[in-house]
Amino acid sequence: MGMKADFKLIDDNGLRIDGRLPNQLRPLRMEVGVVQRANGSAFVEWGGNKIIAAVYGPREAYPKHIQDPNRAVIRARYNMAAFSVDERKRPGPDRRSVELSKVISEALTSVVFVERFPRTSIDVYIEVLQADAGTRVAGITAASLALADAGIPMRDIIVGCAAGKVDGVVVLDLNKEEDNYGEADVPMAILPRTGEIALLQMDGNMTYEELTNAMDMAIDAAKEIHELQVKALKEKYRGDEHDY
Amino acid sequence: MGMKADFKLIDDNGLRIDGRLPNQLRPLRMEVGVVQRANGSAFVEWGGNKIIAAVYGPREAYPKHIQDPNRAVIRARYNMAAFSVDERKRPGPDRRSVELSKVISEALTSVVFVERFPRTSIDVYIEVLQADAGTRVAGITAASLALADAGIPMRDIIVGCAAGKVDGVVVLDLNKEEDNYGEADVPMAILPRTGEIALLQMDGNMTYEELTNAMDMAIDAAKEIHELQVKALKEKYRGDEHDY
Amino acid sequence: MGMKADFKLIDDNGLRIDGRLPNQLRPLRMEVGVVQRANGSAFVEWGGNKIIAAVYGPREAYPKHIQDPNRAVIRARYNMAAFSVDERKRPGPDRRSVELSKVISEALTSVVFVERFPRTSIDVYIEVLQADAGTRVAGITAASLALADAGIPMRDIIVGCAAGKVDGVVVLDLNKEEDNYGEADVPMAILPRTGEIALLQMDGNMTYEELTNAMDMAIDAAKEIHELQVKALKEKYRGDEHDY
Amino acid sequence: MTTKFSEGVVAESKRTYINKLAQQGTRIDGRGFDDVRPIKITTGYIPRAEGSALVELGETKVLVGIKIEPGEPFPDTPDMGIMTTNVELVPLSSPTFEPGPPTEEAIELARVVDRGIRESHAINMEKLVIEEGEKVWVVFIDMHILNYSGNLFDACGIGAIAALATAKVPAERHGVGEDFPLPVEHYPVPITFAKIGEWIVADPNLDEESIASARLTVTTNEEGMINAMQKGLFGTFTYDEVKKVINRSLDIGKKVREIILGDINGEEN
Amino acid sequence: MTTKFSEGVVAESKRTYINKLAQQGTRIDGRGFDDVRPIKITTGYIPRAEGSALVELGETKVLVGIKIEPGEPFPDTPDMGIMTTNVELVPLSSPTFEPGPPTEEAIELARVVDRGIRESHAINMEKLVIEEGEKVWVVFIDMHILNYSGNLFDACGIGAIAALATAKVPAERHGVGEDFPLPVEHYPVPITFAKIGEWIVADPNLDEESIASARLTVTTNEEGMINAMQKGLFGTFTYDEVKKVINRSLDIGKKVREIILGDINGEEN
Amino acid sequence: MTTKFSEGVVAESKRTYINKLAQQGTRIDGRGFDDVRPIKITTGYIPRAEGSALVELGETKVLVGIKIEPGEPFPDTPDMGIMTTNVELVPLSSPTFEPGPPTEEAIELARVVDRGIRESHAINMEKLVIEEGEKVWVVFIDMHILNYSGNLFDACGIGAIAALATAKVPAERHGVGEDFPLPVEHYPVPITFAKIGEWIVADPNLDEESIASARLTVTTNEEGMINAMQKGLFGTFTYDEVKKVINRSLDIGKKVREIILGDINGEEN
Repeated sequence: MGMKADFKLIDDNGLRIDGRLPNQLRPLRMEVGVVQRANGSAFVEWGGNKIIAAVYGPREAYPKHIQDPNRAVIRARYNMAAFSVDERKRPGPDRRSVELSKVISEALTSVVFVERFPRTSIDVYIEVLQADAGTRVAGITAASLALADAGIPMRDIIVGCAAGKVDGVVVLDLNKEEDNYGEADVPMAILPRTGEIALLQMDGNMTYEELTNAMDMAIDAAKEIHELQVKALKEKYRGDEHDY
Repeated sequence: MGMKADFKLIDDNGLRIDGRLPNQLRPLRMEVGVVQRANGSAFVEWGGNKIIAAVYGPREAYPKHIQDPNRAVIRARYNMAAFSVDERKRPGPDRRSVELSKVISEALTSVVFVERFPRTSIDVYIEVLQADAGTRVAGITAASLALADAGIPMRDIIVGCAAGKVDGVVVLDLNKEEDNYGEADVPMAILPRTGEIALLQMDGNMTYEELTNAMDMAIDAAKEIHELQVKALKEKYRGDEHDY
Repeated sequence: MGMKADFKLIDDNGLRIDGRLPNQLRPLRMEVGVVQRANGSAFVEWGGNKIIAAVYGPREAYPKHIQDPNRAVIRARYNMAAFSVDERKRPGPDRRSVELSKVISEALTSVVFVERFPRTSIDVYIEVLQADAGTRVAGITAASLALADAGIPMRDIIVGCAAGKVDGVVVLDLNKEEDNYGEADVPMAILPRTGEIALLQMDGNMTYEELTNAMDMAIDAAKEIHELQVKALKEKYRGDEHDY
Repeated sequence: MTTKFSEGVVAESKRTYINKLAQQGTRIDGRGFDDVRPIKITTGYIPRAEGSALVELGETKVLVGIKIEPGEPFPDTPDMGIMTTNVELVPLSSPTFEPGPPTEEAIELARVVDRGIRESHAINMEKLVIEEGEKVWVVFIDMHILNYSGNLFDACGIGAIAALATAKVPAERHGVGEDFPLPVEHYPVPITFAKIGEWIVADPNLDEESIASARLTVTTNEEGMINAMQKGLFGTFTYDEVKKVINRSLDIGKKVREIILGDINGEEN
Repeated sequence: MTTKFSEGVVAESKRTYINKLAQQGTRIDGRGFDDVRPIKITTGYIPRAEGSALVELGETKVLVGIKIEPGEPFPDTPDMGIMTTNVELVPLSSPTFEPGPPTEEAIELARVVDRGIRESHAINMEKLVIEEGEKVWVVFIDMHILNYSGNLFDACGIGAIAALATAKVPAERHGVGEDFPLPVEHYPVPITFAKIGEWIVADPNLDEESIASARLTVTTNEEGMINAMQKGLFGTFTYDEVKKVINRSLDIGKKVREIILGDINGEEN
Repeated sequence: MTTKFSEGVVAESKRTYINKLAQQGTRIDGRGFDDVRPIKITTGYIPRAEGSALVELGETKVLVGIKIEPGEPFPDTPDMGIMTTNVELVPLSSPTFEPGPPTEEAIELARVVDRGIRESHAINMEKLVIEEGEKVWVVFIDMHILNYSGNLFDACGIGAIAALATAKVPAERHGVGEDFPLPVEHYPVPITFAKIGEWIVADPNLDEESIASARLTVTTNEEGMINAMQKGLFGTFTYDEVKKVINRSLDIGKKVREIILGDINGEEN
């Protein structure tokens, strides 16, 4: 947030640099079952983001000291490919990915019936192959699809979505330029059935009004995204060809 | 040791740059019971040093392979806060702190009745919040107070004290400038009851005479320091307010 | 491979810069039993290479999760001393030594009757004290001697040997300059009794003809090297003095 | 990845007790839902550092030290100073902290404090340039936990802004002009809430943290702007709860900011 | 040091079955001994990278991305660019891969691919100098495994050369002239063989790898030169077997190279 | 933190036996209390290094190599060379050493050797400046343990000074003048003592180390100055014992120094 742009992010017609309306999502495509070796997997292409998620488990948690006798431990690992960003990223976890892995793990735990699988781990791997802002919400959207694909019992399929503020305007689903030069970003993860909020972060500078407008926008969009999730799951089980 | 000073460390009256006599300690203040979560703790302010020590244990030693079936393992960890020195110190252990942790662990082990607590660890954490030369001896002085506060049975309360040589003069308890520009430093830890020596290091350039003079000085001062330890312990158990 | 030399590696008489013929080995000396604490050990001086290998085991494999219930695990560790090369090498494994440790471990496993020692490890430590090209094949030659010295049952004593190409000529046993400025290197490890190939790597640029010529050369030389191995083992068991 | 702030199994009876108190509108230490524990701030505690603050929030104790050193700017911001934030969950401060590299808890904590300060533009980074593109001031915020008794987010955030607000840039020592106060222009304050059963309380203590289902930190500044939020733990919030928490954080943050500014100014006089 | 490509105990019956098929000259997926699995190459899959190729080799899937950035040359080669090769065996791609620093398997894999490219002089490194001794182009080859179903050596090697061959040097973005295609002059292709009982098959799948006693990778280029070899696993080869494998790799490599070049050119049209 | 030099449980009978011998004024290998084991020094063992010494102290064997390379001086000592000291307790040399980063034992050992050399000003660091503030010689002392059979402190210390005293600064190779001998001006020698029951013996062997209660190393130079001391292990010394040990170390150090200087000069002739 907060670098200064020497160009306008919202034009005179109220349109964004990629031509979208403030409350419009970027193009979004999902596919389920893309990693054969995994118990479940999904691919999400969202704007310029290309993200793949895979689930292994429930399996015996290892190392043993992480086992919880009362529930499964969900370990999400958010990872960016070295070539996913403009300047090559050194492989391995950095502080940002450690934090994102933590909040995503917590959010996913809120919907899985973890108490049914004591002493196990459910490992959720999220690989960002190309990054274009909003990778964490795209990642959690893919991860929950992968959990569904793996047949993990859940009380809802989580949807990730972000909103924010650019050039003083509250907008949905920031792209890379908006993320770099905008004024605020509010990534969320929502349980579409109940509207509960499982992940919520924010950074920037917003009034209470702006912030709640942004959250309203993201919550609305979550329904739309959820429909695409359901469609992707149905497609797999209709046995369609995949072209990923 | 051994950088060259362009100023005198001992003036014409035989006084040191902070006005002390050669065999005079810096101001020294101790307080016990400053870390609520610990089993025992102590704070020592010694010249510009601010050091806090806390003890956890005896508790089951972890990881298991460090357990000794015949005795408790004492693990002291000497650590400097990033802001404790002039140039910011990167967090985490460096070679110096690893060595100091080792010799402090060994010295503390010499007084604790470790054979009474097989398979346990007694963890002693020493945090240097502000450093001003002599941190290891101040640290061990705080650590043994913390052990006493934790009720760990010991055959004596160890006292740390250093002496050395600056501008050719044997002096007690070097301060930071004396440590940087002086000619020798002899950190010691002493069992005040028996006079046994539990920690002894030295670096610099000293004759046998100078060295034994320095050790004499430190051993003498240990009695004085020990009295302050006893006073601090008594104060806590009188229920005094603390102002740390 | 492949840096450009501004000097000739093969002179007009077909001789190499150290005066050798294309199919001639560098001077080679071996000694067994040089590390008293080990179960078996050997020293190999080969050209400018000085390499020592020691074997510990079979012993209970640790950590436990590496244990194989059906066989011993052979763990070779190839390590270069910091001072073994022109520019000081940082201590600790680098990517090259990790790879070499792997291929050497695999090669040694092919001759040891590992199934006789389930749940154990046989640890083979190879220390390169001075490096002069061909360290991996000298190392494996020393390692198999050390295994023999340790009395580990094996179906053969492996021999390491390399050949390659310099200035367009296929040559045996490259030295450091030939390795730096030559066109190809083919390190091999051979079972002298059966001619089986247990280690084989190659890098450079060679025709099929050149490559097989090089391999022929190395296989021939392996017999000569093997005789030195046998001699070194016999010398130890005759109780000769060693002068390493 | 497995160290937890929450300290294992709290006797079920304690959970029941805390819930029962909550039904009656009160808490295990007698506070109301929006009451923060007593705050004591000692700035200048580490004279050797460029700025420092020892913060006590109830029994939670955090020492924040600021070091300021010259360094190279980032290539994409040649006209700005640099700020870096680090938390040490030293094992001295809790039986559950272990020695070693920063855990995910420590990293999250540092990053949330960092975002509050960075996004509120608390420090005017443009005033920290020594030579554009070549040399700028690097501000290190190091937070050392001395006793962990719940709610490190707020204790660290309070300590960080108090230490920054009283820090001096050591220009003289580095031969680049006269010392000057670090240009702090905003005062972000994080307030953390814990969801316990149906109730949401501010500034949870250790017992409350150990049974909380969800956590929400909201950082607001003196202009009433929201600068950072972070939700944690395995539970969820309703949207309505979130909105109420944001509003409460604005109110409580204001009170806490007054305490901080009072203590800072007290120090300066 | 202990993660293994081979996936533990394959039922003895599978081993027997694969051996029986081999006696009949065929394989568990119906291929002949020298048949490689279907290859599908999608270049340009990651537009943000300077070059990229998604390779499917049967069910094995590898994404190779090329980043090209300015950097300092090595002191002993001031007139050459730099190339660096890295494999991420991300745990997403197999139940046997674990998070963490590169395993010995990942390091071996990266180094074998690297040797093929480096020793064949696939990239003309002398054309990657920006300012001699000061600034050269650094080519990062990063291989991200997306599904591990046997024979990563060949999938990675194919992906690397396909990604390189379609990469552009981003000179404009860095203000040092116009973009130009990465100067790729040779097309090394690794072919990997597995020894199963008495038989040696090309491009082993996961089941075959799990029971193989020895492995041999041979990298050859379009001129019929051999550029790299790597033997692996606990078994041995006879010299005769090695010679035959090298010959077979020349033949198979030629066919695979045609597929690669076809796909690359297809992309370009 | 747990690797130990002492090798676990020595049969109680061995302890009894060593103590009984001590009462009679002798030791398990027949030495008197102040006798060091036979010392053999081979300097120049690694011609590729700038200096080297293979030291045998009884069965303990240490190879010390010196590398000397140009580097940047520390900002606070622009007019001095740099020295760095490192010990590798490679697992080759003992069943109790494990691969991995330096243990606390290795670090203590390196630092004690370092202090002896540094504090005696053995190397004239002011003669190691190439260009003040810009470029100085960095002296790397690397100690590689080849067989661990007790008392590494003395073996390493002896090897370090022998290797340094025969080292050459490779100025020519780096194009900064002619090679010259490393300016070594003092000869610090560490002597280590072990307390066994009531007795204190010099140069403990492996058996003695395994039952020692305390250890004291004293490094003295050719002028009779004391330059470094290090007490180790879980026992204590009386002040009287310490004073006697220092005196004994001056005597024994003198004899050992004569052996070192004899071997070095022997080498040079």
